[in-house]
Amino acid sequence: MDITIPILILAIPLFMFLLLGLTGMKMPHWLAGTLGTAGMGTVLVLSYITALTYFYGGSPQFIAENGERLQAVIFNCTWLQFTPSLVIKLGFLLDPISALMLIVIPTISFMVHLYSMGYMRDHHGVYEHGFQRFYAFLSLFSFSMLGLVVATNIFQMYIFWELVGASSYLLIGFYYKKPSAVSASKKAFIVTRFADLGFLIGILVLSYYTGTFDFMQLTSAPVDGMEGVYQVSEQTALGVKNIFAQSAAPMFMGASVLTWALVLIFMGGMGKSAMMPLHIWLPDAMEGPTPVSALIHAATMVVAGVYLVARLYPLYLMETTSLDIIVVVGALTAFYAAMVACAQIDIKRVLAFSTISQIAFMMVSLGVSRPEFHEGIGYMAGMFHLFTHAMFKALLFLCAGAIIHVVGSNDYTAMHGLRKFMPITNACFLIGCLAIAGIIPFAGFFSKDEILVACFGHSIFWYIWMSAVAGLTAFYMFRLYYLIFWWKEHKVHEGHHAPADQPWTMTLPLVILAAISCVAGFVPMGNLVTWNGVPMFEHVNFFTNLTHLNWSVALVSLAVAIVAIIIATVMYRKENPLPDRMADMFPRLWDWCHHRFYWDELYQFITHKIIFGCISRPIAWFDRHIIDGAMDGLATVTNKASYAIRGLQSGKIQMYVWVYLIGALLLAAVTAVCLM
Amino acid sequence: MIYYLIPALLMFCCGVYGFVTRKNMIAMLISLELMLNAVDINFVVFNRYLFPGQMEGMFFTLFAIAIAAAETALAIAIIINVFRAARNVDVNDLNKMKH
Amino acid sequence: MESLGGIIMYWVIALSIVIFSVLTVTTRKILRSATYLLFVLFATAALYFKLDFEFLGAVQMAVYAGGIVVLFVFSILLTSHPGDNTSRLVSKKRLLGLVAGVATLVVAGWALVSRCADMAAQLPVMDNPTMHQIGETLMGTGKGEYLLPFEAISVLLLACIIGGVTVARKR
Amino acid sequence: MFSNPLIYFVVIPLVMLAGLAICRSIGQIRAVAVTGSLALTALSIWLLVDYLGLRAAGADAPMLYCGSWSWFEPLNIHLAVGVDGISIAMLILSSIILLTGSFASWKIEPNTKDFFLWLILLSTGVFGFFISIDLFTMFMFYEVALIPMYLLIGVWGSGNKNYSAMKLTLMLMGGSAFLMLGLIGIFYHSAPEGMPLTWNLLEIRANESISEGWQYFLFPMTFVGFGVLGAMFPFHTWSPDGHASAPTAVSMLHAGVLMKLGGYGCFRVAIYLMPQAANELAWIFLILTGISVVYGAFSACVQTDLKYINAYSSVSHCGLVLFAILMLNTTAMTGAIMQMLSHGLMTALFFALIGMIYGRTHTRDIRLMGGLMKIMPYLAVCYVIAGFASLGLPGLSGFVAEMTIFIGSFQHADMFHRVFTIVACCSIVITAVYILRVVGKLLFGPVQDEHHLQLTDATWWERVSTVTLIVSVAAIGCFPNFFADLIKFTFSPSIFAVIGQ
Repeated sequence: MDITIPILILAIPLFMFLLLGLTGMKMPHWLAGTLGTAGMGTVLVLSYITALTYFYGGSPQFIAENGERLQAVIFNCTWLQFTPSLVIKLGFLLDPISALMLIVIPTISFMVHLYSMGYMRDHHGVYEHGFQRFYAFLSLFSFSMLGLVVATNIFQMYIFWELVGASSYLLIGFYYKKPSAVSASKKAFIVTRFADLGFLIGILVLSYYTGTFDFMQLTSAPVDGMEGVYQVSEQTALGVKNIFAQSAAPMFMGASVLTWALVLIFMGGMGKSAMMPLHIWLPDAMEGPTPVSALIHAATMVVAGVYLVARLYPLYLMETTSLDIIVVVGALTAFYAAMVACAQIDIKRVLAFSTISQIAFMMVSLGVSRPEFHEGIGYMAGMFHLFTHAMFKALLFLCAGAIIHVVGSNDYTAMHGLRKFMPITNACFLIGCLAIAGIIPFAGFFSKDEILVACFGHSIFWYIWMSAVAGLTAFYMFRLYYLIFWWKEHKVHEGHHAPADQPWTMTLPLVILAAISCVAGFVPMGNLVTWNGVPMFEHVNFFTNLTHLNWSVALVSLAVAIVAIIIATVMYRKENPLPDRMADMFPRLWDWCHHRFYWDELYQFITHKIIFGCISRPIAWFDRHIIDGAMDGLATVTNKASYAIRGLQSGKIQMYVWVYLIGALLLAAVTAVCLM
Repeated sequence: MIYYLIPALLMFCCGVYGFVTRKNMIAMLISLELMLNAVDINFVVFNRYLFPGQMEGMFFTLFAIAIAAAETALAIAIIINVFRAARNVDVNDLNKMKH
Repeated sequence: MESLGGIIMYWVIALSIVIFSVLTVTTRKILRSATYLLFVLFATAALYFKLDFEFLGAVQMAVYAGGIVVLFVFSILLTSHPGDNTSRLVSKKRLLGLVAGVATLVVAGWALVSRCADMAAQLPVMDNPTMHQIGETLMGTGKGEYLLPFEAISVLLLACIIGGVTVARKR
Repeated sequence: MFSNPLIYFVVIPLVMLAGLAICRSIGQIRAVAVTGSLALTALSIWLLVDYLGLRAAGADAPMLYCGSWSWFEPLNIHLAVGVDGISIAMLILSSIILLTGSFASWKIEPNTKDFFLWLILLSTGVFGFFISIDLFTMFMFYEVALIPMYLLIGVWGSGNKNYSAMKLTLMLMGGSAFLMLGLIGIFYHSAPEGMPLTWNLLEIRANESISEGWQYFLFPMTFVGFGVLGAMFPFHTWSPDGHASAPTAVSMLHAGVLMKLGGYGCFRVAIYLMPQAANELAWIFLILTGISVVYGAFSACVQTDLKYINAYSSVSHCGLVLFAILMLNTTAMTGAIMQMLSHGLMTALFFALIGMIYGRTHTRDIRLMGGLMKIMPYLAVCYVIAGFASLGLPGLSGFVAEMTIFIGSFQHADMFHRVFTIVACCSIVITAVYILRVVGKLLFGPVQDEHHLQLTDATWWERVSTVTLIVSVAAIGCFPNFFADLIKFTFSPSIFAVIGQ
């Protein structure tokens, strides 16, 4: 494949970032916005071309004769050479999952660019302060995220991993005058940084034992006779396996080093993807502008952890212990986040917890995936859910943004009954809710169903667990929907505009995303994205997904979802005392959910009391008083000694005489005694 | 002979005591003279008893007296000068040069 | 054995030396101190006379008693106000002085007493050196003659005079 | 003698000194300082290009541009010069920082002329140190670089300046005492029996005549001696006080260049000449430097004075330099040198910015400031960039240096070293904590002090200074392989032959 387009995909956002970042402040606002959006539009087109070429181009570089999809490196240039074998390269890797991400990221990003043109100005059309900066950061983020997904080696991924973290930091703290935004951005960066420490150590361990960073060398064997083309095959990571076998299965503290490495790398993924217990930054990240939440904290960056696990999936398969850990973490997080989402007031927080829960679904899906069962359907399902979730969650966030923009508050208490004022938003939000709840034929139904099938194949316990979470999902989403759009009539305050649908720049993305959410489920993902590149279905048509459904599982989950929706309808459609009564019935549970199980307080305690109070302050004190004190003490002792000696040189002649005399006499006496 | 040396020794001891204890510079000088005088006596006594007929001890004393006179004159000149500068002849207060 | 007169004279001289020395350093009036010093010097001069060094005694009286003590008195009058007592001694300082004095006394006295037997008890016979002899010796250049020290002393005295004038001159 | 280009690194500062001595107005002083440092920068860049050309043409001596002129025959002391890639990197770093430092002290008062005189004298020492390969001359230049610091801090400093100046000078002098012992010891074992003794690094290295027993004594001496200047725990306490009191340009030069003298010296003298002892004793110093890395970072977390924060952060980052040097493998050492470059530039940037902020707000207490992003956006953005460089954002220099160090250190065959590498890795999180804490409190949030609203943004000379540094930081961060190759090529194979790698 020609390398021009891939290079442009990365270069355009980077160039836009530099252009807008350096000269943006001199530009008129509209120009900056238009430039950014146009740049992203170009990237969108180029990415679609690339992805479609990959999936449907039929080039032997991308698809083997037996229909197996191959990994292909488009370009790979050395950036920094550590040792002859450990090299950071910057490259462009095309394989099913990166091609999938090449569709997801530019789509959402472009929608958000477009949407922000409307969102980032007030009711009078005046642009917000720092509008150009906003677009510059969006471009930086897009660049970093694209660089992340096309990484050819784990270190390139780490580089862009850090860059998305930084751009996320900048965007969460966009309203830098607001202390809550500043602390939220700080929290996000530090928590993910902590996770990245695990990632980094994992990379160090992995690279020490395997001697390479390269994904393809790590996860697959090269195809004979074809330079730069690798095949994901049954003997995955044979080479790697040999390395670990050769080094006499190095163990560390009771587990193999590979397990350690993989778990540590997963820790990086936990940070970015907000898995428990590193999830605390994501709800706070909602302090950023809503389009940013949609792009970064719902659709793209937060699934980087999932993407990372998927990328190294063949390695994880070698150590199923690590996959089990992923399942446990994912399942707990999913349930926890769903519980908390039921008790939040801030609509963005509800969506944030819903995001955590849904990403946990993907994680669980990857964790339960085994080649023995349905050719590793979990992997496919996870990536499928990533795709559909990106679409409908971005939709929900953008809808929420539109509502917040109108109402000027994040609390649903200020909303209620908006359905008549904002019909388009209402419809789009409803589609989003149906999609996430898993109602046929919306996108979420298919992907979630596949995940449940994968869980079913792995263990019945996790199947029931995840089904319950799915039910909770449907419940809290419809609770949110009813509380925003129904519950009671909306009161328009004196002197305020009546809420209404927003300009086309904001509604168009909503409509497009809603449309995608309706049909995305019919994408024959099993044919496109599988863990080893071998398509799952023989014949591909629009209804492939329908015909391949496991209807017994599907019907159960559908039933659960519908029951949950009915309960939500009963409780929240009209204003009634039922919710309060429910809360009073389980006060403890409500309290814990409402306060997110006090995780933030726990972290507050750990960071402030333990890290600052018990480590940093004592160290600083130790430094000032013990170490420095010792140095000063040395100086003081020298000084004191000097003064003590100086006393002898007092300049007092009488003292001199006295000392001299006594000395002489002593000498005389001693001599005399000796002579006797 | 010892009868002459003992008073000289006592005189010398008084000089030492005075020199160490007095604060007035002139008093110190006086103590110094006492000590010198004690030494002079020793010279003379030794000369007289051990080397009668020779005059080394006597001349030594003579020169010592001359030098003592010179020294005293100079010291007093300095003391007076110091007094003019400091209005004081207390040895303990004269530490300006030190700091 | 000496004559009774000589013994009496000796005791008078010795006692006055000791008593006046002690008084010199213990009195708190500086002027009295100078006066007691004068008496000590006179006693010393008497001692010299008794030991048959008459010229030395005369010089002692002339230079010390006549010159130096007068200088002391002048300078005392110049630098202290009449009636000024020196402040009481700090006991620590007095202790130091006493220690030094007594130590000197003990060590040197012990040395004297322990060598007592070696010392000549009898005053040997000696002619009083005549003025002529003294003059010869002082101006001679042979062995045991003192022209060079004499000249050196002269220069020293000259330097001293000039120095004294320069230092003490009002500026 | 004057045909050797290296000599001009000492000659130009001396000419500048002479020029400054006859200057009459502040304009002339600035002109001399800027022209001179520009000339030095140009010279170092020319040297880099020429050096790469020579290497490409096949010159494979350990040092190029060698020259040696005797100046004290009885003790065989020479003015011996020669450079390799590491020295060139350090020369470029020094000249850039001198240049930006001159711009940063555009308005220094009082006694502008004296200030620049001392500053240039200091840099004479620095440049001389980096080009020397004669131990004695090296030590002499080292001392020349240390002494002016006392006056520069004591006279033009702020705060508790007498104490700080005294402390800094005394502690560094204490270090030099160790160093001198070590150097003299090396001299007396510099040649086998019967051969003339020499101070020349390359000859000593070639002779390999320091017995193992002596190495065990001399290695700690030289390492600690240079380590004091490299802010090694527990000899780092001069750094916070010294930096806090020093004027801007001096902080820049000190943290940016002088602390690098320590790392460079440790590498060039202690490890290069005594590899066996380095290999055997590394673990002791590894523990100390490992402590420096984490300890400095934790200390920085609770400081409230901007300069203290950066000083402790320097302790942490310079600790990483020594840490990596002790790993004794090519990758880690490359990382160490890159970290020196990176930390030099980034700390200079930090101190320049702190100086500029302090010059406006007259306080360095982060609790008394806030929302500067609104008041002086240019400086605030630069501060954020510097912060990102410090916490290791890819694309800026800190990242490549740290990663090279971590990867290199983790390649060590010994489990102890790898575990310590992980401990050192933890610093990246703590660094993020204190950097973001400062950025959050200082730049973001509401404006704390009403009076700050009247303050102005950067002037042109401040912009020149900061832009130069930022471009350098970004250049290393974006094209690290160039620098890595420059440094890597220069490692003498013999050192690894001894270690057995």
